[in-house]
Amino acid sequence: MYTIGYYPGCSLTGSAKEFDKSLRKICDLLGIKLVEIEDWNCCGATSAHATNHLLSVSLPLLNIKKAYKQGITKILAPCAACYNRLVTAQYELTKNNLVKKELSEFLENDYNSIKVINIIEFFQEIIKEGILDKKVVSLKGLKVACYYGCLLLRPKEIIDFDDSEQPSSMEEIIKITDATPVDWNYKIECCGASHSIAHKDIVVDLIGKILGDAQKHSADIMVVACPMCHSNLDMRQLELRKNEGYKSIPIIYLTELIGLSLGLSPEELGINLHFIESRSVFEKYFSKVEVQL
Amino acid sequence: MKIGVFVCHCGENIGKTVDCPRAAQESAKIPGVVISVDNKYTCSDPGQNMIKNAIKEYNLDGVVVASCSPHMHEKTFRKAVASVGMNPYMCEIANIREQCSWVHDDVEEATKKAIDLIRIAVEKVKRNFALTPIKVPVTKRALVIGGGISGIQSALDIANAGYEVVLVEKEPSIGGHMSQLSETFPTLDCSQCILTPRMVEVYQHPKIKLLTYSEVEKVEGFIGNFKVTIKKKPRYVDETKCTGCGLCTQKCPIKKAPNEFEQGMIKRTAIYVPFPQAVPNIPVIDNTVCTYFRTGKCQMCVKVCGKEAIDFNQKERFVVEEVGAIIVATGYSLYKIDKKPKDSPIKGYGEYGYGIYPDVIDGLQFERLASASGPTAGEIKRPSDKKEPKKVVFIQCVGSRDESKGFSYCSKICCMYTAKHAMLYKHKVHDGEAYVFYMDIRSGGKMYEEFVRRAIEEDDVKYIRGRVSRIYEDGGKYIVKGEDTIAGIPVEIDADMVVLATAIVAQNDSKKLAQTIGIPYDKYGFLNEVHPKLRPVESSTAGVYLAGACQAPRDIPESVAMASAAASKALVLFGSDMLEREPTIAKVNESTCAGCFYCQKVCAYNAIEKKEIKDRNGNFVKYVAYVNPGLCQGCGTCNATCPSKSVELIGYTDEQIFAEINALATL
Amino acid sequence: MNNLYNIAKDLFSTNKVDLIIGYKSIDSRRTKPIFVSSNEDVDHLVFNEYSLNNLSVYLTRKDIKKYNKIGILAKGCDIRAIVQLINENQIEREKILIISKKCNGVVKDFGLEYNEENIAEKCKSCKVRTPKVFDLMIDSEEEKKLPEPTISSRVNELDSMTPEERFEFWRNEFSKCIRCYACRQACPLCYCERCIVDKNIPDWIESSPTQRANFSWNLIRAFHLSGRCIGCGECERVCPVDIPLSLLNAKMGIVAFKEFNYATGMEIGEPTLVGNYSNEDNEDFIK
Amino acid sequence: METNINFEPKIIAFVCNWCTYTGADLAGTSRLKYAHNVRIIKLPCTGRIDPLFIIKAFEKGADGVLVSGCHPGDCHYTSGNFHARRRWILFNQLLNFAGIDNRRVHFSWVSASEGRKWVDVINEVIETVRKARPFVGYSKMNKEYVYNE
Amino acid sequence: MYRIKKQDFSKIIDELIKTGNRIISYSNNGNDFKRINSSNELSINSNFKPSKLSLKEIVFPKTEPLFYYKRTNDNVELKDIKFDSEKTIIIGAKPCDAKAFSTISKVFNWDYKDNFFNSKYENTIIIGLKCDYKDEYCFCNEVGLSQSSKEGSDIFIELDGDDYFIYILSEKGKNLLQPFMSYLIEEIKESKVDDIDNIIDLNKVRTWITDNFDNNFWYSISQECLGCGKCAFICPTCHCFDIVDENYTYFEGRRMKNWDACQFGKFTLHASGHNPRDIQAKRYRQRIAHKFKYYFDKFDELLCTGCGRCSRECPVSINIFDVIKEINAK
Repeated sequence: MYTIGYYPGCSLTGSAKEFDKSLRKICDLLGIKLVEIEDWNCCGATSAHATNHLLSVSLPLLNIKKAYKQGITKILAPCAACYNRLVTAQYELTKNNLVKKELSEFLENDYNSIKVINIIEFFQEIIKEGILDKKVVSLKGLKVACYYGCLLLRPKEIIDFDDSEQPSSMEEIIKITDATPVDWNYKIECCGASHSIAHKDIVVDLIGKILGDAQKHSADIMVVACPMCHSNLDMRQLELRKNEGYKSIPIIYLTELIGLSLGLSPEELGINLHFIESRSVFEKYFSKVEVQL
Repeated sequence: MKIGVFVCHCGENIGKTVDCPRAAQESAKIPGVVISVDNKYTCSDPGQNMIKNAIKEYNLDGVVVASCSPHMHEKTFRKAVASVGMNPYMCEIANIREQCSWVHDDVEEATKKAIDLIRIAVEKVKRNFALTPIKVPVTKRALVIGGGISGIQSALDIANAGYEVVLVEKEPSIGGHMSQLSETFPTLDCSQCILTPRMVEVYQHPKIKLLTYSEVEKVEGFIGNFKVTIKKKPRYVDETKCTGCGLCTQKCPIKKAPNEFEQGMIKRTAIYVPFPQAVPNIPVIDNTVCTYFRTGKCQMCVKVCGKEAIDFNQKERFVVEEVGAIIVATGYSLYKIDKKPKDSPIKGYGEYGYGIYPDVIDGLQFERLASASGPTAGEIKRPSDKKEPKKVVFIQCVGSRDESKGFSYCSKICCMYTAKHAMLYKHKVHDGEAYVFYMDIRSGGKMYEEFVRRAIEEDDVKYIRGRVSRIYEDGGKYIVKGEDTIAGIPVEIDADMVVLATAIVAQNDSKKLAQTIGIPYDKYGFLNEVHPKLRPVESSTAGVYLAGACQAPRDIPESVAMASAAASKALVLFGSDMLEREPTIAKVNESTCAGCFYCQKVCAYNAIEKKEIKDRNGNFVKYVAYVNPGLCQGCGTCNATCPSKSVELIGYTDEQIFAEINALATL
Repeated sequence: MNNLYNIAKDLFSTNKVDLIIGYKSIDSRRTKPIFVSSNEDVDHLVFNEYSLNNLSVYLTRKDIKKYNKIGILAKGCDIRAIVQLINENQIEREKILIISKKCNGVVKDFGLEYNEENIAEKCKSCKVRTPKVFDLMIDSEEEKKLPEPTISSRVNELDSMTPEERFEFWRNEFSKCIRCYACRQACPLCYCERCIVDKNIPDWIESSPTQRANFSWNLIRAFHLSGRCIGCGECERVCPVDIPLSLLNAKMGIVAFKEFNYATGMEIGEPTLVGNYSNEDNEDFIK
Repeated sequence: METNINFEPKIIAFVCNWCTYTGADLAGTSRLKYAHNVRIIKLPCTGRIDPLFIIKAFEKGADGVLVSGCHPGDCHYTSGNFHARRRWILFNQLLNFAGIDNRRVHFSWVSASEGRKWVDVINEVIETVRKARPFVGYSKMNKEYVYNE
Repeated sequence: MYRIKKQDFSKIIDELIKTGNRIISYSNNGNDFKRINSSNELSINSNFKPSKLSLKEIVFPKTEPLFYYKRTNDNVELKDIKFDSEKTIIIGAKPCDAKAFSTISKVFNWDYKDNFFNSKYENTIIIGLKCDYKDEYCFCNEVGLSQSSKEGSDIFIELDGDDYFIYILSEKGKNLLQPFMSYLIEEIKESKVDDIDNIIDLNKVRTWITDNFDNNFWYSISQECLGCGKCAFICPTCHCFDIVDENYTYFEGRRMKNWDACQFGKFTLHASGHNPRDIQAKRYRQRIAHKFKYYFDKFDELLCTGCGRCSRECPVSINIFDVIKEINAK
C-alpha cells in the first residue's frame, strides 16, 4: 500500500476544502494512505517571511520535525504556498551561516532526508508507480489550460521539478485523462491573489488577462494546483462576469479533473462548491460515466 | 661560522634614536660574530669598502648589515660582498631604520630592539646557504592558441620580430568571431575588410606555422621549455594537394547540415569551407553528415576533385612542438539561453522563448542578418517568414549583470553592439521602429558615447530603461512585456523580431584547456591574470600569457592591445638565451616525504610533481613530491602545509626561522 | 549466507584478496588484530562489539603495502579513515576490499562487557554506523538506539570556562604525558615517515616530556589532525595516562563542520579541508 | 612573576615580505610612531607561516603573537594567504580551546600602502596583550627550565 | 618478624611525614600512586592490580636535567645538579615492583656509577606488600618471584586482620624503624613458601632465542605491533634513556635525560640513515631478548618481574607471557 505523509495546511481545511476533499477521494479510490502530520502548525506562508526571516524558516521546519518524529519520510503538501515554504526552509537549513546560529536545534537529525513534494510531483509519482492507471471516464475533446501560478515553480534555485518559465508537467499529467492541454501564454503570470481582498481592481485586471488568454487559445476549463489561485480566479471572475457578454471559464483543481476521469462525481469532488459552475462543460462526460458505471 | 656585523648610523636617521656603538658591542657577544662595528654611512663607498676589507681580513662566512630596509639596499650590499668573492646570499639586512629608529623615540628601547633585530639576522645568516641563481635555457619559439583577432595579432607581432610562431586554431579556418561581424563600432567599417588582409598575412608569413582544425592536447615543461602536443583533427582533405577550387563543395549532394558560421540560419554541404574568405581556403568533410561516412557510398567529391585531394582514411594526427612561451587567445563564446539542463547552474531565460520562437535571435545571428555576405545578403529579414520586420526590440544584459539567471559580470561590449545593431537596422529599414531595453548604457571608450548618442538622436532608436519580464507570441507578433523604470509604467510592445544581447561567456572548454596548461581560471571559466593591475597579460604560470576575451569580455581594440602586450612579454623572454630565476625555492626531503601531496594541493604554480622512488634493484618504493625549479616561485606555502616538514623553502628554512625566534628567547 | 567465514573463504578461493586484516578473539571480551593470508586461518576471524582496533592503521605500513589486494574488516568509523587515506594518496581504492557490517557500537576498552554504559563514546554520536562506502557487507543486526552522546557537552563545558581555566585544565592534562607516542602510533592518519616531533633540526617540539614540550606536542598533533581526524578515538583509548585527546579532536571536528560544513572521510574524492580554500572563508577574526 | 597592568609585553610578529613588511616600512618612511614591543620576523608569504612558529614564539617567552599579510586577492603568490587563512581559522580556534585566546594571538591584513593601519594594529595588539597581563600560564611552564639551587 | 596494629603503623607514617620524609602510597584503586601528607590518605590493599605506571619514575624520572649551560661568544660554562637528600618511602609496593628497583640498579652501576639514579635509589626505602592479585597477565611466579617474595623490599608487610606482619629485610629498613620498635611485637611465624609449579623453562627459552635470531617467528608475533613505546614506558624494568640539549633562553640551556624505548623506529637510526633494527619484528625481538637473555647473560637477572603491565596495556593486545609460552613450547 502506497503511504505518504500529508500536510494539508490552512487553506485545504478552509477556503479550499474541495481540494482536500477531492484529493482524499482519489487516494481512497486508489488505495493510497495519507498520513496526516499530527498537530501540524502554520507553514508561515502568509506573513512570517515578510516579518521575520527566522520565524518563516522555523515554522515549516517545526512541521518537518513533527513528521520526522512520526517516522514520515515523504510529505505531500498540496497547497503551493505550503509546499514553497517547506522546501525553502529545508534549503535554508543547508546554508550553514544560518545553521550555525539560530537553527542548530534542527540539526540533531537529518531533516532534509524528508522529501517534500507538491501535488504535481505526487501525480507524476503515482503514475510512474503505476498506481494511477485505471481511467474510467475519457475526457476526450476537453480543452484544458493548465495554470501554474507563481509559487509552484519559484524560486528556481530551490524548486526544479519543472522549467520555471516554460513548464509542462501539469500538461503531461492531464494527458492521462485524454483531455487536450492548450498551449497558451499566461501559465505562470501572477494572478494577484495577495491583493484579492485589498485591491480588487488590480486583481480583476490581472485575472482578466489570464482568463482572456486562456479563452483566446480556446480552453474550456482552467486547471490549477494552488488554493490561492483558485479562490482568486474563481471568485473574482464574478466581477468580470458583470461585463457585457463575458463568457466565464470554470476553474478546476488538478485533483478534481483527475477525480472525474476516475469516475467520481462532481459532488464527491466538491466541484459543485465553486463559484463558476462547470456542469455545462462536463455534462457530456457524466452521461458516459453513468453508462460505464 | 665567522660573521661580521656592521651597524649603520645612516647619519642621524638611525644614530639619533639607536645607540649604534652599543648595538655593535652587544652584537659582538653573539656566538659566531668575529667583528662588529658601527659607522656613519654604510651604503657609501667607504662604508662598503669597510665591509669588503673585513671580509678579507677576518675571512668572514657571512655579513649582517644593520641599516635601512632590505627593500632599500639589500641588493647594494649583496653586490658589495659578491665583489670580494662572498656569495651574495650570505649577506642579510637587519632593518633598524624603517622598522626601528624611525618609528620609536625612546633611545633605550630602540637600541634594545635594534640589538634583537641584529641577533635575528645573525642567526639567520649563520644558516644561510651559498646560492646561485637558477639558469634555464630559453627556446625562442612561441605557441599561440586561438586564431581570432587576438591570436592573429600576437602571432604577427612575434613573427615580425623574427621568431617562429606556431598558431593553433580549433576551427577549420582562422578569423574567429570578428570574421562573423557585419560592421564594427564605433566607426561602422566593415569587419571583413579589415580582418581578411591580416588572415592572409598570417597564412603567408614564413615564420608562422599555421595549424587549423587542431587542438592543444598536452603541455609539459615550464617557462622557456614547454613541450606541447597538438592534435590535428582529420579534414579528410589533403592540404598539400587541394587548390581550394571549391568544386567539391558545389557538387556535394548533402545540403542539409546547419551552417555554423551563419549561426545555423542556413544550411551547408557535408564537405564545406566555413566561409568564402576562409584561411586556409581548404574544405573539410563533416563526417557526421557525409553520406560516405554514414553509408560507405557517394564519393561525389572524390569524383569531381581533379587533384585527388580527398582522403577518407585520414586519422587524427599528433604533432609535438617545443616552444618557450605560450600565448592563450581562445576568445569567448555566446551565452546560449534556451532551456537549460537541470544540472546547469545557469537558469536561462525561458520567459524570452529563445529556441522556441524563431524570431527571437541573439546578437551574432543579427550580425549575420546584417552582413552583406550573410544569408540574406545584408537585408534584414526575420528567420520565420523572411518578412522585413517593422518593429524590432533589442534587449540588453541578457545573462549579464544578472546573478539569478546568468552572471554577475558586465559583458562590456553589448551596449555598443546593440546601439550598432539598432543603427544598422534603421539604416536598412527606414520606416522600421527600433526599441532597446537597457539597465545602464556603458559606453566608455574613444568615440563610444558619441556613437550611442547618434543612435538615439540621429537614428531615433527608442531606448527604454528597464527589464523585459516576458515574451510571448500572439498572432505572428511577439508581445514584449517589460517595465519603463523612468516612467514607472509597464510597457508592452508587439514586435516582429527580438534581438537578445546575450552575455559573453568563456569558451565551454576553457577550463579544460586551463588545466592542460596549468593556469588558474575564475568561477566563470575566464582565465586569470597574475595581477589585475600590474601584470594583466601574464598568467600565474611563468611563460604563459593571455590575450583577448579568454581573460574577460573584451572589444576588438582592447583585444588587439592585449595581444600586442602579450607578444612583447614573450619577446622580452626571448631577449636572453638564459633565464635567471631566484634560487630561493622549495626542496623536498625525499627520504621523509610520505607522499600525501598536500603541498601539491596548495601550490599555486603547479610546481609540485609526483616522483617515483625506486630502490637499487629498481623496485618501486614510493611516490614523493618533487619541486620543479622552473616553476617554483618560492612562497613556501608547501613548507608550512607539510605535516612532517619534508619540504623546505631554501632561504627560509624551518631551521632558520626557528633560530630567528630563538634569538628572541627570554623567560 | 553472508557470514564472515563464508565471505573470507570465498575471497581466498577466488583469489580476490591476498590478505585479510581482521580480528581474532582472545576471550569472550577481547579481540586482537590478525593477518590472515590463506584459507586455513579464516576461522579465527571474528567481527563483533569487542573489535575495538581501527585496523586501517596497518594499511599504510610498508610490509602491508606489498600485498596487491587487501581485505580489511572495518566498522563505519574505520572506513572514514580508509576513505581519508585514499583522499590523501596513501592507498589506492582498487587495492582495498572493505568488509563491513552495520555497527551497534563497540565497548570502551577490552575486558568490559558490552552494555549501555560500556559503549564507547565515539559510537554514540556516530553517523556512519551503517557505512556508506564498502565492498562487502556481512549479515548484521539492524541499528538500534544508543545512549545520547556526551562529548559535545563536555566540549561546551570547556568552552564555557575562562581561557585561563582552560589553559590550566590542559596544562594539567598534558603534564601527565610521558611521550610514549601510543596516540600517534594508533592513529591511522599519523602515517608520516618522520613525525614532526622526531625532526630535530630544528627541534620544533622538544622531546623531553616537560610541561611545555608536552603542551606543544599535543597541540600540534591536534592541529595536524584538524579536518583529518575521523574520530575513531583510538588515541584516547591507548593513552596510558588518560589524557582526554578526543576532546581536542571533537572540538576541531565541530569547528570544521561549523566553519566549512565539512566532515572528514565521508566520500572518496572529496577535497581535503586543509589544502583547499574558498574566497568566502570566514575572516571576522582577522583585523 | 610580574602582575602589574603596565608591564611591557613582548610581541613577535610574523609578516609577509610583500604587503605587511612593506607596509611597516612605509610606516617608518612616514615617520609614524608606534610602541617598541614588537619584533618582526619576515617571511616571503603568509602561506609560509606555520602554527609551529606561533607555539614556538610562546615557548620563547612571547606574551602575544601577531600574524599579518596581504589582503585576500592581493597575495603576491596568488593564493598563499587564502591557504593561510583557512589554516588560521582552525589553529586560532584550537589555540583558544587550549586557553591561548585571541587576546594573545592576533591576525591582520596590512597592505603595502597601509602604514597607518600597521601602526594602529600594533598599538591595538600591544594594548590587548598588556590588558591580558603576562602569559603566566606559559611562563610557569617556561620557568621549569631555570635552575634554582 | 613482627606484628603491629594498623593504627600504630599509621602513627609511624605520620611521624615519618612530620620528620620530612616523602611518603608514596597508592590512590584511585591502585591505578596511580602519589605523595601523601597524612596517614589517612594511606591505602594498603593487597588486591590492587599493578598501577598503570610503574614505580620506577621515583628513581628514574621520565625526564630530568643532567646539567645546565650558558654559552657566550667565546666560552661555555656548565652548572652541575645538586641532588636532594629527601628520603622517599614507598608503601605497599607489589613484589613485582619492589624487585624491579634492585634489578635496574645493576645496569646503572656496573661500570659507570650513575649518581642520578643512585642518589635517588639510596634515599628510597621500599616497603613491600604481599600480593593477592592475579589475572591472566600476571606471571611473576614464572620469572622466579612469587606473590610473597621479598626481594628488593627493605621492609615487607603481610596483612593479618587488624594487624600487619612486618619483616625487616635491610639496613635501610632497620634504621627506618629503629625509633619505632616500641610499636612492634616480636613474633615467630614460619613463613610458608607458596608452592609454585612453573610451566616455563627459562633456560630453554634463552637457548631458543640464542639459536633463532633470524627466525620468522619474530615477525609473526609482532606483525600487529604498532611500535609505540607504551610497553617500555610503563615497564618497571625498562631503563633506556635518551639525552638531548634544549635551550631556554638565547644563551642558556640544559641537557636532559628522557625515557626512550627500543620499540621506536628511530631508536637505532644511525646518523648515516642506516637502521639496524629497521622493522618492528627486530625491535620486538630486541625487547624479548633483552629481557630474557641479554640482561641475564650480563647480570644473571631477568629484566622482567612478570607484572604483566605491558600485556595489560598493549593497544593491540600482545601478551608477552603468551610469547614466552610459545617460545617455551618450541
